[in-house]
Amino acid sequence: MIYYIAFILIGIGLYGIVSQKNLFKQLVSLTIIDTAVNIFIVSLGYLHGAEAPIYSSVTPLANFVDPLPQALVLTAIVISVGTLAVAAMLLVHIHEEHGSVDADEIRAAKEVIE
Amino acid sequence: MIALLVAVPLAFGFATVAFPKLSRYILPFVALFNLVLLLGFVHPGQVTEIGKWPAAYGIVLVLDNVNYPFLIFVNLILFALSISATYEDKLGVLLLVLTAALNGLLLTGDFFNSFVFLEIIAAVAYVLASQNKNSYAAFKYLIFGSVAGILYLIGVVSMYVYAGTLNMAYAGFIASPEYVQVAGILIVIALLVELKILPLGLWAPDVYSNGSTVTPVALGSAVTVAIFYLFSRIFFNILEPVKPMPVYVLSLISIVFAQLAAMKQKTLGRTVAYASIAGASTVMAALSSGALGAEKIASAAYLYLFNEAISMFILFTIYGYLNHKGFKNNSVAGIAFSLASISLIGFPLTAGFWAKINLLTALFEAGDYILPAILLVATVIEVGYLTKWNVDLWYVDDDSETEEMELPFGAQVVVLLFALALVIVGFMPDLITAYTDKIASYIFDFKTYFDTILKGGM
Amino acid sequence: MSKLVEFFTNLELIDWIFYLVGGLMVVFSIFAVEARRIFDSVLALSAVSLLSVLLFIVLKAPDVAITEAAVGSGLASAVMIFALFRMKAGEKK
Amino acid sequence: MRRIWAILVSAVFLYFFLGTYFPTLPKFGNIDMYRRVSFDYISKSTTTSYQPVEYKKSKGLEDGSANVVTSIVVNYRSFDTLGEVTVLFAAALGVGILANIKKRRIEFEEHKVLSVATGMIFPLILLFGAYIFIHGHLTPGGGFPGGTVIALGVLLLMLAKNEFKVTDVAKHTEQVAGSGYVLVGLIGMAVVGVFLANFLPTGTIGNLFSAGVVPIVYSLIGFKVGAELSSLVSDMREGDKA
Repeated sequence: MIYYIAFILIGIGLYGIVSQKNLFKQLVSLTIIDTAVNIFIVSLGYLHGAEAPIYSSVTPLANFVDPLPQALVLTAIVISVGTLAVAAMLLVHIHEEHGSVDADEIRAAKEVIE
Repeated sequence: MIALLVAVPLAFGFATVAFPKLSRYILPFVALFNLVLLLGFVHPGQVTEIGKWPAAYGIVLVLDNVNYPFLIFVNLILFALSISATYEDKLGVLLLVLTAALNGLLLTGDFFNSFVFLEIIAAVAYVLASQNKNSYAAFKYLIFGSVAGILYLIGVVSMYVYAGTLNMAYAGFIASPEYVQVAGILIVIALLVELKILPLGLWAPDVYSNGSTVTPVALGSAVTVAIFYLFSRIFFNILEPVKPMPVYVLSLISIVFAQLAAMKQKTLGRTVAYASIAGASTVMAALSSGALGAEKIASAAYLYLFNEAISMFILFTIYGYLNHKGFKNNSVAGIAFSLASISLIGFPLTAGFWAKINLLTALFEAGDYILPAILLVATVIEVGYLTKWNVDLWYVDDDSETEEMELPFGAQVVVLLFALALVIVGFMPDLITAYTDKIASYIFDFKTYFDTILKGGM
Repeated sequence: MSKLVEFFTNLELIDWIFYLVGGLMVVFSIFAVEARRIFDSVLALSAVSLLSVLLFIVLKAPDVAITEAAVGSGLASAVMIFALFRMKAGEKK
Repeated sequence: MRRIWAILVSAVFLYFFLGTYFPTLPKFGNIDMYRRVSFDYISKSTTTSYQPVEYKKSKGLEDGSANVVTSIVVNYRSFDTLGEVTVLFAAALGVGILANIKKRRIEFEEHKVLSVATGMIFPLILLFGAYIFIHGHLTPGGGFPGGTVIALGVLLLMLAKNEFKVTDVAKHTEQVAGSGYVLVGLIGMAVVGVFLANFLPTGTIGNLFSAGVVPIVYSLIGFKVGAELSSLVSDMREGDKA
């Protein structure tokens, strides 16, 4: 069930990356894919009737969902935000160099120069 | 002990962030330290279980006969790069991080850990690619690279779902082969993007031709070699030796297109960039040809990779410094350039000759005639454009009296030494083939790898 | 028809949450991709990220939820909006 | 034309995923924990034989953090986290390198209410961030969200007070915390013999002072991430500051 949501979101993101001419939109689509993949990975560790993997006064004994995918997703989220920051700064640079963040306009500007 | 290969560059990288000027001087010493550590203090067959957790649970770093030569080669390239290239101060810190990440990628025996190191390399590569007002190309690379990274991540996590562990050796042992094929598709697509096989590597020409002396060398030589290692490790050693026919066909198409495109380019940078794509595609095609006698083919492919990496190092460095200036005032650079092109073509008495001859004979013995045919056609095209560029650059009319461009002393020494190395290997191919044969014999040997990990160690 | 009724009556609470939140996420992400103004699409992206926090909580992953809330939905949006501001600052001059 | 390509690409992708990839996955919510290494992460028995763990009772385990995710992130797979910190480090550095373009900084209009309120709230936000990463081994959270909360507090300060600038202190914090992490690993190498090994007693599960090096490492990560992201946001705003 939740797999379908994740796959549909990934599909939308891919569609956005290919179809949009605006580079900023491509970045937004990329971030959607990142989120979707994170949901997908966490759902791979879900177990019906299990608790969040933390020993506490409420759950003193282990009956936990799989904690490893969650640890992996933690890493993946931070990596994706690092990439996002670099991408955002690159976009500012592109805007500075070409005066636009639209793929077609950039190409046209380049052809004029050449 | 082998964890130091990652820890030391990383520690210096973190420590120099507030004083980026220092990093420029530290980088050669760190690379040298790695080389000394590799040659003198560690030996193949060592395993480090990080944090003292046993192999299936924690992360293990493995040093065996396969990655030992790769490590030496990559660190050598980084050492040469630290001497030959000129760059901004802050890039020095990034190059330290890149050193750590490449060593980590080569050493790691864990799927997710390899993803993390791939992402570090990618993050560094995006910044390197944006040098010299090249942000649009860098952004394209970022989109391609991130999607590839996501596919790799899904593949890696599916390996965990199939096998219950992320350790490469255990996962390859436990997971059922039909499932592994599916995860393999995802991983191979991701690696093909990084290896710039053409339809997926459309980002590469723009990035490589930015005219910096760091970007194309670091990405085209060091990173490509490391990722070829990862490909061989995953698909030959750990998973069942899969015979990916689509990859083979894709690589063949990529060779032809890249060579044709290289012929048509108007600037030297783009020509060399396409030539580099063609080289990577040739190695990929050879590795994935999947015919009988795979060991011999693999050995020849690694020799080809060695020749390719060294030649591209020379060509890109000279292009970065001289742009389209002729060699009249830079005879050292000219000689190195010509030697590198000759070796790339595969002229007798250079390393490239042995690479091509070994590859052709191995393929003929295995009964594969498609790749040899395409390789010969590609060589003819290659001869055409490389001769043209050599003639152009030696006999260029130096009318434009702009500023004098010269290679710095360090870069001259490095390119000359590398060019000499190509010739020496041309006379004595055994120097390199001894290593590549060893790699090829161990890369198809899952049992030895598994035993190394089972034995454990500090 | 009866099958449809059966399907909906057999749904548990967790399924309801998935359908509801998942549907909203799909709608918002389509909006993020197709919106005219970039600012809108950044806002929609932030909404997608926040809804994913809800899913993470339902999936019993509080660590991921808190990280996604702080990093994915807070900082990422801030970074994107700053980049937008920088571009606009360039256009005026 | 682009749209047709886009639909084609996503259709191929969805076809592959739903047709080929989907059948290889276990049914949602019905995974087999006993076949996964996580089982031993939870019972903290990767090197010892199985024994059930009980909150506030079990002592001297191989890993003492009550939050199992934290125990994986900072102890069992600490090397990944070192890499993760490095990605963020490279990204922040990259933004710093790319920020050298001539464009005026983003100016914000100061508002009395916001500025006074921020003055009151900012210390609380810092405290909250610190709480999140110090209690990372007991409650949800840890170094990354904690550091991000601190960075968001700095962002709020930026919005409220136009002259506010992130000084070099951030860079030095980043430097010290980053090398501190590697240093903790190297101390482990000196004491136990393996990089990033735990060299402190693990204590009783559930106590604040437990889990060996985990709280130390997570605090270092918290400081590093906080400093890094603050300087990242500041670099994005300031532009050319040489």
